[in-house]
Amino acid sequence: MIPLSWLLLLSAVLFCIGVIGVLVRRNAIVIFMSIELMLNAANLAFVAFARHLNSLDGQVFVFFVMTVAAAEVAVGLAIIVNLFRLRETVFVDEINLLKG
Amino acid sequence: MNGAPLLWLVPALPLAAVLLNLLLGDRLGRRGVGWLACGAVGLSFLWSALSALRLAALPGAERAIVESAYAWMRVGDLSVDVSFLLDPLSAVMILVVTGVGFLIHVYSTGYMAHEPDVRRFFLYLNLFMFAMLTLVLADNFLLMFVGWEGVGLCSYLLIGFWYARPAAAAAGKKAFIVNRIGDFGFLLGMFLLFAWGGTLQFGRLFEIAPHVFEPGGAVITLATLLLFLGATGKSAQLPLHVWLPDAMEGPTPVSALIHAATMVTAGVYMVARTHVLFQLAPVSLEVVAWVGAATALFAATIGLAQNDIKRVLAYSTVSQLGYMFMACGVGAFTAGIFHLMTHAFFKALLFLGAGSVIHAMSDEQDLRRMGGLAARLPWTHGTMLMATLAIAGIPPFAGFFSKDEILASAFASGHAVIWIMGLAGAVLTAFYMFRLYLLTFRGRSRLTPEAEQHLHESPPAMIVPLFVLAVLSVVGGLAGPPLVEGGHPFARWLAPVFASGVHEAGHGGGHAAAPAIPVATEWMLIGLSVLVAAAGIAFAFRAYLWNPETATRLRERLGGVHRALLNKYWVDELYEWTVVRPVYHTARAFWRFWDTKVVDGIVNGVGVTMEGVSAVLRLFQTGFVGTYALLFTLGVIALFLHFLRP
Amino acid sequence: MNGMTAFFRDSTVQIAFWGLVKIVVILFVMLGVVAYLTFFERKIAGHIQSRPGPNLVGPWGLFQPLADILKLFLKEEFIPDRANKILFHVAPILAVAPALTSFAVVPIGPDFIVTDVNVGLLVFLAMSSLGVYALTLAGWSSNNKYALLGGLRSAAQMVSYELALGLSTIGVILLAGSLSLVDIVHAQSGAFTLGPLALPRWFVFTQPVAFVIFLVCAFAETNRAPFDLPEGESELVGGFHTEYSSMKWAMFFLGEYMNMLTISSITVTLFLGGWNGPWLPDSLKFLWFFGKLFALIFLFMWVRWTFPRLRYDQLMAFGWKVLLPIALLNVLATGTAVYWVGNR
Amino acid sequence: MITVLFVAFAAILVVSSLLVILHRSPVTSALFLVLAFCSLAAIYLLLHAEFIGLVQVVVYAGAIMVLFLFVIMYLNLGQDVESGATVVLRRGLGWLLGAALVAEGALLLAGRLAPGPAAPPALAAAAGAGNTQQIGLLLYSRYLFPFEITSIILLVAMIGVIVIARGLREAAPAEPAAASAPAGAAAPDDAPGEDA
Repeated sequence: MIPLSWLLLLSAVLFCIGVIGVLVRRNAIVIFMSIELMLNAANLAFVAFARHLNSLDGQVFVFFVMTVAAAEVAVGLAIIVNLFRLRETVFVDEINLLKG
Repeated sequence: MNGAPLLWLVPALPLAAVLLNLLLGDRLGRRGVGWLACGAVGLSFLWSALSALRLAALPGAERAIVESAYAWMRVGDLSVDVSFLLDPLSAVMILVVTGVGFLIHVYSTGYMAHEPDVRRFFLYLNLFMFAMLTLVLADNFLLMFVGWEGVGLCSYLLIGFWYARPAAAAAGKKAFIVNRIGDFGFLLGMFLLFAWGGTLQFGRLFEIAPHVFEPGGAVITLATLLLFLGATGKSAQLPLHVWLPDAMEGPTPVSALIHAATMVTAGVYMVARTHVLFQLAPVSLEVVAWVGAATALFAATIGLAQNDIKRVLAYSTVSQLGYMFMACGVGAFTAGIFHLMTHAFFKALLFLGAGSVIHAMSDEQDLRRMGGLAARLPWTHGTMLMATLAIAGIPPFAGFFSKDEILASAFASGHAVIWIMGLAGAVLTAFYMFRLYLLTFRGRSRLTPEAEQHLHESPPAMIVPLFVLAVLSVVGGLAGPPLVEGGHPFARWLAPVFASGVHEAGHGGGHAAAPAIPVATEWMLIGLSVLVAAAGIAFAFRAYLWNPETATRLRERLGGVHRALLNKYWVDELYEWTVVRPVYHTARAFWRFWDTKVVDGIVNGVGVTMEGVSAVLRLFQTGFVGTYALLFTLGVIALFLHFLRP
Repeated sequence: MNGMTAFFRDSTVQIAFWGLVKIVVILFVMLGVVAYLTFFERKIAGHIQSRPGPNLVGPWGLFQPLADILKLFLKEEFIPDRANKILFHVAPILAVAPALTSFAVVPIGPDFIVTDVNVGLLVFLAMSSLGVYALTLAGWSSNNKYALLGGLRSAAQMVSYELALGLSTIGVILLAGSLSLVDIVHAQSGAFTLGPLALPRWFVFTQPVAFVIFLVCAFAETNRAPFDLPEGESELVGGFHTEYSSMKWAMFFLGEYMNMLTISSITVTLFLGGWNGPWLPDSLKFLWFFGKLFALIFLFMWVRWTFPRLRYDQLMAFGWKVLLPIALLNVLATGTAVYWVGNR
Repeated sequence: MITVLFVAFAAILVVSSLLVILHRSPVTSALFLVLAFCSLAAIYLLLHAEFIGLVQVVVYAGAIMVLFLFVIMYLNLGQDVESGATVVLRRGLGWLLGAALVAEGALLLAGRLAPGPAAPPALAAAAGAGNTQQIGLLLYSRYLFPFEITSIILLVAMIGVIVIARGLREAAPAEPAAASAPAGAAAPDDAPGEDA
């Protein structure tokens, strides 16, 4: 039986790695991947608690998260592809169409 | 009495016509919209008749059908339904409104035949019917007020129907604004009643009224006076009568329907509807009576000197409405409603006749350029003669009975002065009405040649309604002959409504069904009123037919008076100087200073500040996702720190 | 020392140990089988094309596979310039590993199975979905346009057909009421008997549509004719393994046959009653399994050498517009049927 | 034993996810992400969440990451050039903040974490073997509405992706490079991402 705190620590670390990825990378696709990492960190926490409390609701939530993540990835990647077609780049620091 | 009464159909039918007209008016074409409008109102009339029969089938005591269409609003302890009340009073009203309305709709198809925008005309007309029926059938003050404002709006729209004419537009605005004053009173009265009574539903309010308001108390008096202010606005009584004569700028059918037969009587109806409250406040009743009498006399005098055929009729309308209020004031609500009905018949007829004349003379309205039309317009002449006799109060025409009843009840209620004023008004009425008749149809023609050219009798679409109305104004009065033991049929029909009032009536049983005067006296009164009417007529004949120079001599002898009458006692000018100008100038001053400087200043100031702030803030709006992510993370870290606080 | 014994007493350790043993056994068996599958294929191809096929090396050319393996070992290893070295090496391994892994959950005999996970079918689906990477990466890393196109094509094709594949299995899952392959096999034991003639309770009879869909998808998943566009010689030279040679190429070859083997055995398990069959004691029931397996594999080869290749757009249209809707409808029908029967 | 496995997988997970954000080449990052997901799936298995674990492999490794790889290959992205003052600055800041977050998280876990009540044994059985069925029951009973909503989200996403992919082609027809074979290959594989 793995102690809950380990799992949560692991999930926290994973999440922070995702955050750092979002912060330091300029490639939109890699940033996207980092976001997936964060989502999975959340999933891990869900599963850990589901295990700890012996209730499956956590796993159900993970299921939902995965589904939504799939949809999100599909749309996001489609947008990135279009962006590349239009601007010839996937580097987020070369795209500031929303500059105030 | 099988099934639901479906009262809501009565106002709904014209509304449906309005919607249809809006949706596919273009497809229907000129004739189509006419048929649509007439059909809707006709059906509505049939349904009203049916409902009235159902009502009549009930035993007298419970002759009141309340039908709630749906719950309109439930706000705190205010709960208002869209519910309709059909009792003998509203039955009479819807019959008059839809009946006369139907005839006038038919008439309009002929009269507006050459009007390009006939669709809009019928749209407004049907909308008016809807609003008026809502007003009449309403079961609570709020719904009644909706109808009240609705008819006001329609009147505005229809007076200004020819909005291209400055006069028409101005008249429309005048009517609207003057009515606002009245409606203001109505609203305040309504609030007052709700504040004390806790409900706006007529039945409940009248039930609890004697308990919550002490009779003759300040509250009820104030409330009723405010309501009466609304009535004066709508029914063009002193001092708010000024809008009605100008309203004659509208198309003649509109004048007939709105400004003679139906809308202007809404005030009278409202007073009658709330008679329970008024009888709790004798002071208000007195005020009503005096205002009515004063208006009757005042308007009659003005009517003497007007030269515009429609204006004469307008002032006569004002004065007749005065009679109705007079009746209500002396507690003879039955007489008031009775006169309302008969007046609706003959005054609508008069206006339609005048319209027919104007139509025939291609939009000539000045009496001085008419004359001798009797031969050329036989139908119009005949029917208008009936109406004139009716309004003059010659038996057995309708006007005689109702007016006589009013005078009798005024006398019976012991208001001698009011009674005398009424008699005087009767003389004047007879005089100026016959003046109008003679100047129009008799004597030698004073027409302009080109008017002579295309002088023509109106089409049947206009004549038939005239005929029907003529019949009505002849026999209409027989519903309420005097000297009937236990009250005449009309009184007995209305008895369930006003019965409640009779007992609580401040002064002895003031209604005409059983005058508290001996028969001999009543015979004397009848004779007297016939006499004065005859006198007025005779003088009119003398002055305008047999030796016309009488009139001119008269004019010269009391020129000041004549000028005063001709200028309507300069009331408009008075208002112009006392009310309109000051208001206008203050408003102008406020606009110059307050609006442009303060209000706009604040608005622009806000705008400028925003510009400045955003100019700073947009520096953070780099458009780079990375920056946002950084800031976002900073925020999260701060949040965590907050949680880490020991 | 003491700790050591404790360690070996640990139940999980024991499980792991025996698991390893089984794995090794099955691994070698399968690899041997695969080696000879190549031989069979060439023989069958030869007979279909009315020629003898390999028949020189050893009796009836039985040693041909060994010769081939030897040749492949001795061939020169060639890695194209500016290829992504690591991935270039990793890809072939990825081609074989998932297929082998899937075998862990295939019940060969009544208790002849590496491990019976309660989600065995999901394991298989997961592994087959991982198979994509091998081809994609091979295509990408070898820095060659034909290879890239082949890789992309294969990936798209496999991803598309996995859907129909997974959906077609749902019918079976509904009937068996479990994801464990063992349970599924047990659910197919017995027979519908109608007087003298008896029909085994195989899901191929209760789920014919699903069976057909699964089979078609199996062809696509294994990139075999008529769905072998990723390596369509005529248009893409060798497809994703254009640049591969010697043992790496052999790995891909191995992987293809391994996949074929795996998916056939899964087909047998899902639709053909697994090791169910008459006359044999439980200890020998696995013979039934192998019999059905080879019948299927023969079908694979037969199809390959008789059918022409589809066009790419036809392939995609077929997968998305035909197989997927049919599979969905099948799921719907099965579901309603199960519900109806269950409520009676 | 389980603990040993867990530590091993956790190590793989952390290292590979670190490599995801460190490696210059997107393809490599993607592959390491796949590895990370697989080890995460293994951890799920260790936590007796078999269904979730394998769905994790099917959905993330089998569909989502394939999609990533596709896009990367289709856009033919090589090594990211990461140079220039801004990049360095952002990197420094990023690591700083990240470190701060990790520290805070650790502190929170150390200080505030009160492990909830231990498992009632009765539930332990249900949560253990064959939890696929339980999850199914939950999905179709208590979480029916979210389930439906999720399906609607998927539908919307599918339509949205198709619209995005189509709209541009009509908007800018003069793109033979984009609309050629790779595009043809990329067109249908937008979909599996959603359906997985």
